[in-house]
This record gives sequence, C-alpha cells and structure tokens, in this order.
Amino acid sequence: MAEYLKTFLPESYAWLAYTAAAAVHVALLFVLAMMIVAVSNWAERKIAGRLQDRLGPTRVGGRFGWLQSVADGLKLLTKEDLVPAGADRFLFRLAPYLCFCASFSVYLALPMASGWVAQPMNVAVFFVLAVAGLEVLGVILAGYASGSKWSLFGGMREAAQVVSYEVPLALCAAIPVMVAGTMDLVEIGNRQAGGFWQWQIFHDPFTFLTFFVFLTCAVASVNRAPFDLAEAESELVAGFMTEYSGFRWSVFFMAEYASMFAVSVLGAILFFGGWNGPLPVASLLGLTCENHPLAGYLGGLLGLCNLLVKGYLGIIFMMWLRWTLPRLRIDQVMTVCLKYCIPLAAAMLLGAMLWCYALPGGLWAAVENFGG
Amino acid sequence: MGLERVDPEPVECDVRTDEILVNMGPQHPSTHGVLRLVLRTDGEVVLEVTPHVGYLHRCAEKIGENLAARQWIPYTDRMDYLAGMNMNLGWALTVEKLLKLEVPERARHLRVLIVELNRIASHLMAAGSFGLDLGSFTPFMYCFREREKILDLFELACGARLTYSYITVGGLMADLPPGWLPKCEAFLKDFEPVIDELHAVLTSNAILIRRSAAVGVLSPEMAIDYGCTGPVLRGSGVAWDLRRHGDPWYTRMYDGYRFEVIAQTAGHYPQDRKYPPVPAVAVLGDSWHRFYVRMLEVVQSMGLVRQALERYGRCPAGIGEPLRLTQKLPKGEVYLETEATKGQMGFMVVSDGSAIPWRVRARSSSFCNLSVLPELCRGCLIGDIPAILGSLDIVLGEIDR
Amino acid sequence: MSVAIQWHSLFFLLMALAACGAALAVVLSANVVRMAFWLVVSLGAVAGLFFLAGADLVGTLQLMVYVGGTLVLLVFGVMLTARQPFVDMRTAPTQWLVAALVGASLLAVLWQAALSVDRWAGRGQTLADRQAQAEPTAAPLGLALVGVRVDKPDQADPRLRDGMAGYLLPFEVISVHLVVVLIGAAHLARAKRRPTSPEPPQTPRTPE
Amino acid sequence: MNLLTQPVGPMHYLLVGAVLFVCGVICMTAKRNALGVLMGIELVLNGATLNFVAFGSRFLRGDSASSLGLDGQLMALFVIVLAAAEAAVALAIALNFYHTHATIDVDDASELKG
Repeated sequence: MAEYLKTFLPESYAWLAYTAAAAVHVALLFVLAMMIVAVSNWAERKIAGRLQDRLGPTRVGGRFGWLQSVADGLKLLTKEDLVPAGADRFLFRLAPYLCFCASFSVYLALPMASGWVAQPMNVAVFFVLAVAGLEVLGVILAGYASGSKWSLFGGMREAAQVVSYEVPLALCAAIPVMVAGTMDLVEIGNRQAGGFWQWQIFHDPFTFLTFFVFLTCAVASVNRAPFDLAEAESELVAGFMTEYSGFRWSVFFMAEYASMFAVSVLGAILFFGGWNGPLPVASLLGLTCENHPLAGYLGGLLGLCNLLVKGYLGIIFMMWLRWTLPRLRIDQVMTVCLKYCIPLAAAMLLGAMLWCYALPGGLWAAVENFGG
Repeated sequence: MGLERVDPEPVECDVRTDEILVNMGPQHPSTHGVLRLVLRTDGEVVLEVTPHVGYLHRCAEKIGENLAARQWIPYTDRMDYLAGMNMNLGWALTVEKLLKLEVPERARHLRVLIVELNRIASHLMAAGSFGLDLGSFTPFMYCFREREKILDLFELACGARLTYSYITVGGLMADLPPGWLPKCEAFLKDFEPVIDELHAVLTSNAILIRRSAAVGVLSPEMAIDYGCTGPVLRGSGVAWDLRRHGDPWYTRMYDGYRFEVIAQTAGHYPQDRKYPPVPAVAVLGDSWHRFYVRMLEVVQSMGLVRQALERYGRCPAGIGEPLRLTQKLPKGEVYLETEATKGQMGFMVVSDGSAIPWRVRARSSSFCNLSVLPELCRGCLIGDIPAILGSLDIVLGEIDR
Repeated sequence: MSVAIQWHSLFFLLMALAACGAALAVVLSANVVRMAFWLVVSLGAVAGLFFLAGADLVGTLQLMVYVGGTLVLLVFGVMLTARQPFVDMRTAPTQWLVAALVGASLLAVLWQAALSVDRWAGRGQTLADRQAQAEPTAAPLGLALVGVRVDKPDQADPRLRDGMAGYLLPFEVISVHLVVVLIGAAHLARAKRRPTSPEPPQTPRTPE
Repeated sequence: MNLLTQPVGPMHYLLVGAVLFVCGVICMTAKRNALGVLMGIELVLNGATLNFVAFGSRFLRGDSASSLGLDGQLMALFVIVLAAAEAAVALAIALNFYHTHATIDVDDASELKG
C-alpha cells in the first residue's frame, strides 16, 4: 500500500505515504476491534436477557435494540470521571489505558484471514499469549492506585489468577503449535485448509482433549465467569473497577471484550481451522490469489467471515457460561489451575508428542492408512 | 451424626501479610440491605467479622406504644418486608390472644393460604439471592419471576404488592375477590416444574455445591445456644417448627393440615418426592443445608396452600370483623411466637387496660440468626462471607425495626 | 543512501527514548509502585528494541517472562509489603550524591567504550541489505537449546560441529535450577508456623 | 536528523544499554526499599541483555563475521529466565524480612554487622 501511495508523491514525501499506509492499517484494526466491542456489548445484554426469560434491550434503534451500544457509550462518555481522594492520581488515570493497549496489541499479530495480518510474525502464538498476559499489569495498577481495599483485593486476585493460568494456557497452545510445526499463526491456519476433518482439534484424541483444557484456561485468563474473581460483584463490590466511572470504566470494559474476542480467535485458529470453513468452499469456487487478485480478495473476505463466526461462537459460549454458573472461590480457582489444568495440559503435551512421533499425519491420515 | 465443628482457632495461612480492616457495607451489594460488617482479614482469609446493625432503625416498637393495636399492623409489614403477611399474622395473633378473640373458620384457612404463599415468595427470594451472592445471576431472575406471580395474587387480594396489612386483628381486611382461587391453582400448577428447574441450576450445580458445602457449618448445639430459629436451625438438623411445636393459640391454626417439618434427622430429609440428593461433601449445618431446607419447605408450603384452598372453598362466608380502634384491651401481657419465614418471630404486648398498648416488643428472628455470623465466618475466605450471609437469609428491616 | 528517514531508526529512537526515560523515572520516583510502573515501561521498550534488532523470540520472551511474569510478581510483592498505601522511603541527599557520582563515572566509561569501536556504528549498509540478512531466529534458537547448531555448520572443530557447541547442558542445568529456586522461594516465603487447618487455604504463588 | 537518516548499529544499542545499566546501579545503591533495589537489579540485567542481543543480531551488524550470532540471543534468553528465578528468590527474602522486621528498608537489615 505504501508503495502504491508513493507513486503519487514526490520522492522527498515518501514518508507521508508510509505514514498514511500505517494510519489506514491502524484505523482498520481499531475499527474492527471497536465493532467487536460494540456488537459484543449488545449481544451480551441480549443473550443475558434471553437466558433470563426477558427481552433485553428493545428500544434504541429499532425492535432489537441494535443501537444499545451507542446509547451506552454516549451515557458513559457524559458521566462524571471521578478520581477518589485517596487515589494515586497518575496511575489511576493511566491504568485503564494500559489494559486497553495490552488487549488491543494482540490484534497486531492475529491474522483475520490467510495473510490478512497487520504484522506477520514468526512467533505469533507466543507473542499473542505474551501481550495478552500484560493486561494484568493495568488491572493490578488500577487495584492499587484506587486507594480502596476492595480494589486492592481485586488486583491481587487478578495477579494471582492470571499469572497462574498463563502456564496451562501456554502449554495448551504449545500442542497445536507442535502439531503444526510452526508458531506462525498464518501458517498454522493455512495448514488446516481442506475441510473440518483437517482441523487440528480432530488431529488426534490428545488435541481434542487439549481444546477443552484450553477453553477453561482461556475463560480464566480473560477473567470471565465463573472465574471473574477480580471483579466479583457480590464479594468485592466491583473489584479493581470499584472506583472507576464514566469513560475510564468503559475503557476497561472494551479491553475485556477485546481480549475475549482475541482469545476466541486464537482458539479458532489453533484448533478450528481459523479462516477455513468446515467445507473448502473458497477453493472449490476458485477464490484464490492464483486465479485472480480479486478472487483472492473475495476468498479472504469469506475467510474473515468464517473467523468472525468462530470467534463469536467463542464469545457467545463465554456469555452463556457467565449467565449460568456461579462463581468459584479463589482457592478453588487455584486448585483448578494447579491441580487439574497444568497436569492435564502436560499429559496432553506428552500424548500429542508421542502421537506425532508414531502417527505423524494425524488421525485422518491414520484412518486413511488403515483403510488403504 | 457426623458433625464437624469449625475450628475456633484463627487459621494460620501460608504467606502471611498485614492484617487489613475492611468495611463490608452498609453499601455493599451482598449484605442484603444496610448491614455493615467489619472484617479483619489476612489477605483473603477472614480472621474476624463484626456485624454492625441499626442503619434501618425506625423506632417501630415505640410507635406501637402510641397507636391502637390494629393501627400498628402496617408497621409490622415494614419489618420483614419480604414476608409482610407473616408479620401481620404474628401481631394479629398476639393481640387476639390477649383479647381471647376467635376468628371464623374461613378466616383461619384464608390466613394459612396467604401466609404460606408469602412463605414461598420469601423462600424464593432467599434462594435467588443466595445464588446471586455466589455469582449466579440467572436463577435470581427465575425466582423473581415466580415471586412476581405471587405478588400479583396478593395485589388482587389486598391491593398491595409489598406492604399488605391484609391480615389484621380480628380476621382479615377483605375476603378474596371472585376468580382468585382458580388463579392461585393455576400458579401452583405452573410453579411445580419451576422447582425442578431451580434444583437443576442451583441445588445440584457442582460449583454451587463446592461454594456452599462445608462452608459456615453451624452445629445444632451452637444453633440452639445462639437462639437460631427457622430454616437456619432446621438446616442444622433440629426438627423444630413452631407450626407444630409452638403455642397452642398458634398451632391450632394448622389443625388438620398435613405437612412435614423439614430437617435432616436420622441421616435423611423427609421426602415425598424426588429431590436432588445431599452431596457427599456437604456437612449437616452448612450453607448448602440451610439453602436446601428452604427449597424443600417451598414444596411443603405448596402442599399447605393446596389444602387451604380446598378448605377455604368449603367454609361459609365471614372472615371476621377487624378490631375497632377504640376497643379497650384487657389488662395483662401476652407473648406469642410464630413461625415466620426467617425463623421465630415473637411479638409481646403489655396492656394497662386502654386501647393503646402500654408496651410493645418484637423479637426478631433474623437478629438472632445474624448473631451467629461471627462464629461461622471465623477463618473463612472473603468469598465465603456472601455465601454464609446469604444462607442465613436476614432482613435488615426486621433486625433494626 | 537517500536522505529519507529510516523508519527503523525512527522506531529505534522512540523505543530507546522510552527505555532510557522510564529507567530514569525509576531512579527518580520515590513511590515504589510508580517505580514498578516505570520499570514496566522501560522493560517493555527494551522488548521493542529486541524486536527491532530482529530477535523476535527474545523480545516475546522478554514480554512474557519479564514483563508479564517477573514484574507482576514484583508488583505483587510491593502490595504485600506496603504497610500503608503509597510508601516512600526517602534517601538521604548525601547518598544520592554518592550514587550519582558512581553512576556518572560508570556512564562515562561505558559511553566511551561504546563509541570507541567504529565498526559498531553500523554505517555503510542500507536497510535492504540488512533485511536480506535477517532471518527467523525461533527455530535455530530452539534447536540450539537442544544441542544442534544450525547456524554454525562450518565449525572447524569436529567436536563442536557434532553438537557440543549447543546449549543442551546449560538448558538442563537452568531447568533444574529454576525448579529448585521456585521450591526454595515458596519455602522461604512461607511463615514459619505450622498451619492448624488441615488444608492451607492459599498456596504460595510462584511465577512460571 | 542525523540519527534518523543513518542506520542503527550495535553502538546505539550499547548506549541505551549503558543508560539502563547506570540507572540500575544508581537504583541499587540509592534506594532504601528492598524492592527498589530489586528493580535496580532488573534494570542492570536488562542493560546487559541489550548488549548481548545487539552483538548477536545479524540485522544490526550486517556482516556475519565476528558476530556473536545466535549465542548472543541464547545468552539473553538465559538471562531473562534466570532473572525470573532471581526475582522469585529475592521477593521471598524480602517477604521473610518483612515478616520479621515489619519493614523492607534495607538499612534496617544490619544484624550481621560486627
């Protein structure tokens, strides 16, 4: 894109072309993330309403309350932004943005379709996990800087929980990485092209089980119920968000949804074929770059839709959990992590390793070999 | 009975840090009103809990000493505002006992009908908010939906949804409107499957069991020592229900009614239908048992409502005359306890012979139930406090009066 | 070489300024939580510098282990030991003076040393040259850790060529060392009292 | 604009590393809070890691000759991992000290003085 823009500009203004290209990329990513937040916010309220035998939003923007998120956003923007007297003002103001930055930086390395990624990275899986784990710093700082004991409890809980759950999460992510033989998310996604039987979750029984451990850890690492201890309403008022109001509060909120979607997409790419649909429709229709650039573009768009649907299925699953289950206690959260998730993930890693050694082609290839 | 007492020693924890003094309430979401708990914690471990009450004190008893006996009925509504009918009944029976005033048979059955419906509503609220305290929001809405239906029935009967003043000294304020009985029957029919739903999302939910089983274990001895009553006492395995074991003036209201006193005696609950089994991790007297007792009592109350519906329909018209405001009370004093939804609600009236009582006193069940909280919470985690408090099911209006 | 801005240099400058500025802020802030915050910024910027140097695995590891693990642990420690919120312990001016003197002389030495070798200045190649040389490092690093050096196939010494130059032994030693250290840290952090409850309610937190 | 127009070499990394190192040293000597000292150590380690990476990076050197190659990055990996272990132990010591002395001021840790 920068090269294309450069043709319109004199040589000495080449930097302008680069800046414009970068700005467009950033804007695209930002709009994508904001749309995800807005839609998730609406969906959460609607799903919660349906689960609870009520309607959810119905007024703003037509029959289904489509514009509820806009109304919520306007309300939050116009609310007073309070800083408690006992707070560390500087850190208090900064903490939400730290959270926000961490969860949005993840999108830097998340491919949205084959090759549609802001920054192609050799170690993308690792990078996504690392950056997603940074969100906890903002939460801890928010908890500490609020100068409230409830916030402090929330921050401490978050620190303990997220640092612990990063371990099984990384172990679970290591298994599909090992099966695919690369940490590049684009490459991992492309390897699962073909059909749903090529997805890594169906690679062997171990990856199948790993997915469920991954699911548990992913829900825990983005602090959703039943692991939402950091903001446990009935215990800690609102945890680290107790003292926040207005826009700053909504920034935390956006960060939460953004990381929910990021972790769903990560799961989709690692286990569910990413942008490859259950049936290879795009390649059957010939929507690849080899045929025509425009066809490749259409195929990418189809892949994007695929990925968005998969990501949203993940988000809807998390919402379903949140509105159904009670919350765990902090010691039980730790027990789940240390006594169940880590040993299970380690065992799965070992199992998948042995499977890859014995039957390199995966379950499908094994079946084919057996039949042939 | 396989009881386990909570270790009274403060719990030693691994990584020791500073003790923190935290104020839980009076504006905390899970203190069920304006209760204030001062927690002394070491990290997440609670070393000491001190409840502070009185934020909702409204001098109800003193007001009662300046009003005619029947005029105080609306004030009883505002004590346990989740079970106004039971409060009305307690005061009405107390004054009736002083007056030796009999109510007609139709009024008796109507009272049973209304009071047991209110018990269902109150227990639904308790079950829902218990779930909410443990972080499960949706069952709360289900409970509220059913409670709304009961409140609709009450609104049809007396015009009010929360503070009814329906049962009064000498009978009831009005008879049921035409068409009320079929509506009540329809509600019972609809409600039956909802109980199974609630059992599915609450009682047998694995997380809820782990959060509430063996948490806040109250031994029967301690329960009796602290004067705990109602589902809290029965949750500890003491089969004691004033509807059966109380003052004859009260128990004769239930003459001829069949119901079970819900408590785990001899290792099992009285069961007339299939309920989720008691989980292996649950200890008698813990939060789970208190919750379970309420869930089973709802079914008993449904049975009582059904019986009352049938009996009420057979009675001749006449639901008693409300006491005239100028009617002089006989000299003397009466204390009567009734089985309200939260426990034994006692009212005392002392009369010097005038129409206005000389002394009025209310014995709050929630107050006694709350008094055991510091014992139950010693050494628990912060997350357990809402569980224990929710299982005690207190109402601050009644505690502070 | 055109006069156009080198984007790589610009980003390097941004990251370097962030790293140095935040490091200075660590020194200058009195509040320990703010110090931790500035340290996060500084180490994050260093991770950025690693990325700019083409060491993406090291950069990611820096983000994950250092910023996400070690610093969280550190902030956790700050919270556990903050008697009242926002503790600050003032240092005497004379101590500051001594520290500044030591620091300044050290900086002078290091600065001089860095500037002394002309080859290190990195002049003379274009960005395109460098990009041609840049290659993914994750796989060679991983192989080196298990003892295979794919980047040095032309070793003169045959022993080194057969994997002796790999890092398998240090890798193992460090793994064992980490386990020992974590167990030791957990043991050290425990209060020296016998817990009376049969099941301790909290397990000591350790980093990954 | 000089810096912007010329490519970055290991020298620039060394300068940044020197600043980090010196800041760390000052932190270690001047801070009285044990955790402040710990943060100083982290800064020092990072300054050193930066040097390793700079010398090991082909991207910066442009020539593969006489470079540390992958060894530099491997060293950096080891430093990062060991720093995590070091922080865990140091934190445990600080906590223990805090339990016994109710402070983490390192100036109070003087029992072993003769």
